[in-house]
Amino acid sequence: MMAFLNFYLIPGVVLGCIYALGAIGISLTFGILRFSNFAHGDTMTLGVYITLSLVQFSGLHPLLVAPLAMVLTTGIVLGLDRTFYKPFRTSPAIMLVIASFGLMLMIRSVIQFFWGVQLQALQTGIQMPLEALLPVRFSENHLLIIGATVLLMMAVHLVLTRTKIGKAMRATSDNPELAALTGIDTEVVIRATWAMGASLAVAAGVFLGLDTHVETMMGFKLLLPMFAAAILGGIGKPYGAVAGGLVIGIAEELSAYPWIGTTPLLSPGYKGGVAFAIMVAMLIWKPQGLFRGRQF
Amino acid sequence: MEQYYGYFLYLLSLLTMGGIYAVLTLGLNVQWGFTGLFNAGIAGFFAVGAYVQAILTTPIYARHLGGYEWPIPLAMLAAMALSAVVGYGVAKICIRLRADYLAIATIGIAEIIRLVFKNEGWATNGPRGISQIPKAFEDLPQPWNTLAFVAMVLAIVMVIYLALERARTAPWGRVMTAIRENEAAAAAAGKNVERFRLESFVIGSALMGLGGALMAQYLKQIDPQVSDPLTATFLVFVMLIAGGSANNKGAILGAMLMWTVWSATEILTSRLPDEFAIRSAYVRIFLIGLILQFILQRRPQGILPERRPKPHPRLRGDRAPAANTGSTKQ
Amino acid sequence: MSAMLELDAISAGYGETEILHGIDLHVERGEIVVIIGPNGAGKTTAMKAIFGLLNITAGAIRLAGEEITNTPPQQVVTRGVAFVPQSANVFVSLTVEENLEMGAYVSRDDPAPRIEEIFELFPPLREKRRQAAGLLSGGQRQMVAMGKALMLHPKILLLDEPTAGLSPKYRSEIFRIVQDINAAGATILMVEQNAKQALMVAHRGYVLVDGENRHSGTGRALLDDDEVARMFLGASGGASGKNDGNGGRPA
Amino acid sequence: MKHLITAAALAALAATPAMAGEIRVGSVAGVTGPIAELVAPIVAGRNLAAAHINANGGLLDGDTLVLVLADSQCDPKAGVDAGNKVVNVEQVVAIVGASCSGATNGMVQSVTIPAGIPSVSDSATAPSITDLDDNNLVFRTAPSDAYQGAALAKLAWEAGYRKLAVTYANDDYNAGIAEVFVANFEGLGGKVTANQVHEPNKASYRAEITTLSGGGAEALALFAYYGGSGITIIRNALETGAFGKFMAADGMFDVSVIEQIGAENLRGNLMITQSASDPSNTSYQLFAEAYKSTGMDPGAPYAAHGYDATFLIALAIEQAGAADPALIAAALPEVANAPGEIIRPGEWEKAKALIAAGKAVNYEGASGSVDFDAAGDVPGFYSVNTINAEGKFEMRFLR
Repeated sequence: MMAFLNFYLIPGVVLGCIYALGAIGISLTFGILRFSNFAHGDTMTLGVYITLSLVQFSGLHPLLVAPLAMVLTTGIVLGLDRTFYKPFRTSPAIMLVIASFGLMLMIRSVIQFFWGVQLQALQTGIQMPLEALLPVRFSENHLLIIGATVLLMMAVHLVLTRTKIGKAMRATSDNPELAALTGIDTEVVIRATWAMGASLAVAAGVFLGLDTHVETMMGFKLLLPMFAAAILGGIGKPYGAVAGGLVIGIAEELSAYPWIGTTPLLSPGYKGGVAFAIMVAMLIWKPQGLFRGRQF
Repeated sequence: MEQYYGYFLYLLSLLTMGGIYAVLTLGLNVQWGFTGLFNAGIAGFFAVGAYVQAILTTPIYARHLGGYEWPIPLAMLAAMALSAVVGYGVAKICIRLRADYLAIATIGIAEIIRLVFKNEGWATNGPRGISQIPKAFEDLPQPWNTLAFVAMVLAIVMVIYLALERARTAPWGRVMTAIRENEAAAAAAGKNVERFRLESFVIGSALMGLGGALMAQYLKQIDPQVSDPLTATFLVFVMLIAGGSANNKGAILGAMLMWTVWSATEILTSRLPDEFAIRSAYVRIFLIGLILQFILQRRPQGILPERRPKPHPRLRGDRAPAANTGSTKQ
Repeated sequence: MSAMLELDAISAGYGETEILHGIDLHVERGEIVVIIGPNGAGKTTAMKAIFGLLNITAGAIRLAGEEITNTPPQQVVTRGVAFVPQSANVFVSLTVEENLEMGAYVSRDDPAPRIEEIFELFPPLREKRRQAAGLLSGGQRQMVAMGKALMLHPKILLLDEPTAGLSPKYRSEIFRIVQDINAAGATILMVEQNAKQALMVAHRGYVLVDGENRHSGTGRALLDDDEVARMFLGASGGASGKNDGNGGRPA
Repeated sequence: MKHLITAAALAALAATPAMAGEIRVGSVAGVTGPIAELVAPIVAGRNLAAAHINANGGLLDGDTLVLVLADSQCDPKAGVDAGNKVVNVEQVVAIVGASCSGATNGMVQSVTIPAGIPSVSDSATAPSITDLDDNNLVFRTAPSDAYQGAALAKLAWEAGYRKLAVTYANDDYNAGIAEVFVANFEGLGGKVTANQVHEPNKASYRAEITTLSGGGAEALALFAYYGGSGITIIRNALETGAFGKFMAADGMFDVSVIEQIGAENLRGNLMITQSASDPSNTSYQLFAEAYKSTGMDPGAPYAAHGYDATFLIALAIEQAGAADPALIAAALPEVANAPGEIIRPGEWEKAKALIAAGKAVNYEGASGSVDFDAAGDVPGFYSVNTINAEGKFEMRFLR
């Protein structure tokens, strides 16, 4: 039982937190700008590399410099929005999807060009579980990741429910045409969406970097599970994305649990398929997602 | 002289790869261009075709299924057929999903297909893939074998083109356009929208399988990396959009042109100074992204925009009021 | 003094298809004006044209004397026009209160006092203020939509078929509300399918057919007009849309 | 659109044929794609060899050896395309590459064998390359991984391990080597308590590790690329306490393993075999000394093989006396194998003089003695690396 908690459930939750933070941005972009942003994963990578440079420059803990990285990444993303997405505001979604695809290639090659492809680390060494909590095995980083995720979620919740712009974001995600008729300034909402999505993606990336390492494909590798989480939670539903991320993170880890006998239920070679299988099943049987997101 | 012969051979290789991609873009054009089905799982159907071709034609090898040694054309038909069957299965469960949802579902399915090919090593040799795949005309002396293969690929592209052009202007194609433009009106005109969409998806999938079968021959080696979504799905979309979606000529042109850009940019970037030796590869990917953005912004309808067939007479009357959504309540 | 809203020979449409071919229309301060007409006559299109949602190719629109032709929706809202579309006119996942707040998006003032006033106008909404608008009944949603539109004391309120799809009970309720808010000072332009009831509450009405003015007059006069009665108030309103141009204008 | 076409045409024209005094060799590598981080040091090894040759008299009558880089992306499609470009547009006379086995298989079968261009791969280790009907055109300085799995199994047995858990990343390289390792270890009498594939590039492997640790294994045999999943697995295994000891093959050989996990956690607990020659061997030392100028670690996987492959092609051109692919292919085994005077990395001037004098040479490379057998393969030579008191890899040659 302890093994289940320590080696399957807790890692699943940590992974789920990372997916969840990343998926919020995808879900919001999907809801408000109405396209699947393929560049989201590489935005995450960019934020992590900016954090890495700040860490190397300042010598501070990655979580301390991450807010600055969020701001810088947001700035870059806003610039990219202006140049590459704005011309397509009224075009069919496919144009934006393809533009984001092009941007994905561009961001990644810029990262590879300037930072190189070698593996890097935000933090070296390994972290043993905290003595005080044994037999539950939580390492310091995992507590930090889960704690910071909870804080960020609360911040997101407050922004979305307590601020005018947050409510406008939810309104626009609900019904963009009506939002325009109501006088909501869509461009402001779009900027806020990019800012929130990019910042959370940077946070997710930094957490992933703390838990593993930093490399140029890290965000891209997370892209499809994040999509899956966004779909699972319901498009345009930030809370849904959080739930979706957790479900997918935990499901991936639990798929390798020896539920029957002593061998993993599913060969770990298929681990990456778990997210997709959940996603496809969801789309077919409950396309509005867990949280009744917008249906197309 | 030698070097011009080399350029000629390179040109043939561009035509071959461009031609194989044209088969894929034409397949996608049936789904996306004509019917508006956002299939983002091209890689999956492509992989099915490629693996069927490989398994059916390779000589016996201990590490994967094989030893059937089918004749190449027969294997190609089988590749198309099996891709069509998989396409039917996927369409059966996903076809009613709209735009982006269909895209994401099909991406997921394509990734699952890739994982199956990667993990079921007894059949596919897992990540190491299948080697020594027979290629049509390879016994001819050089350069005739290359020429014959190019000719075969281009002939296949031509046949598909002619068939699709016929279909496009035939009632079937006009119904497809009507469905894409206004599903409600098409349904109101008594068309079984779901069945038409299903047909279109299956035909497109079969063509993607054929593309895979050709690719397997041309490369003589396939492994799960061949169906990498970057080069087997997204690139195909880029080609179709650049060429002009819903225009069959555009699909072919887009495939040829974008493949040339994809491939030939390297000739440029490999000339960069030494200190950029490795980094030039990243510059190249950057350039490809930039060219794509350029085309999108300057030529959003593609190089060859859609030419509309005349609307289906039975649908024409219903279209005008339906376009005026909101003002009428049906 | 100029009319609150004036459409002067407006031609407009979607893309290349022109739907309105030179519409004239005016709404005076404090009036309820209703537009009726068969399916596809361009009623909603006229509303959208006022709101800057489609391209006007000829003519001019003036709001209290100032031209607002082809002004983007956000500025139209700021200038004091509110639009309640026929369907999907509330933010379903926002609460009633948040919907109302969004109605005041363009204003910097605290919306709370005005929200209370709206609750006075639509009492059933008060107890549902924290409920998601998507969970309300059709009539209550319509109230939210209108309340949202009234948040900024608009100079003119555009209502697109406010009673569509509602039960007869709610329909009458909505018409009563329309009269109430008019009595409270709002100028209203609405499109309606329920021509008879609409004309009864309206001060004046316009009949549009095929994107052109066909009749106009006071609500009473139109109700009494034989031609109008035959077209819209008889057994089959929509089916008579085929009626061609020689149907006779009022003499 | 016209601009694009013009640009492409200009690109083609820019690729002028080899200028006088220039001999081109293709350098095909997976520069972008899934193992980009492994490829960079290999390409540096190739470039270093070319620099040595050009600085010491060049090829034949003072011609410059130009390495033309092309990206195989670790994908057969790109491998074939890259092969087509270097062979037909750049008119290379031989090729080093193309990194991954799949890309190499595609490139040689579809392009270079039909075109009669010899290729020497410095990192493709799949046994299927041995089986190709290659007209003696396909060589490699990287040993087929059939050898390394066996070497590591023997090492494990000699180190006293009797029960091991095995996990491998699901890619062409690691799956192959794991298979050989398991067969050999069981052949020696060892017990494999669990043998499990894993999908690379996941953020956590704690679940997999827990399942693997169930059978009471003494250590974990880990076949993975360090960047793909290797480092994460070691980290997770240490953090969960599931395994304390690890054995790995050369996909894991990189200083970042030490940097990221920490030497103190790995000292005495990690053994990595690597395809390399005796580090006390003069050839390796010569190479390692020179390679430091690149700023990278000379021990990086297959960096030495990249150097050797390039140097061998240059020797073969010299031996052939002309930039002619067929002659180069024929000369490759001659310069690589005995008999002949020993040539080591960097000794280009000496080799050039000997060949000019009509004497036989035998290249003893940085990665081993690189003697090609009939299939163009080299026998495997391996070293084992452990972590020393200074937190650095310490190499011991396996005899």
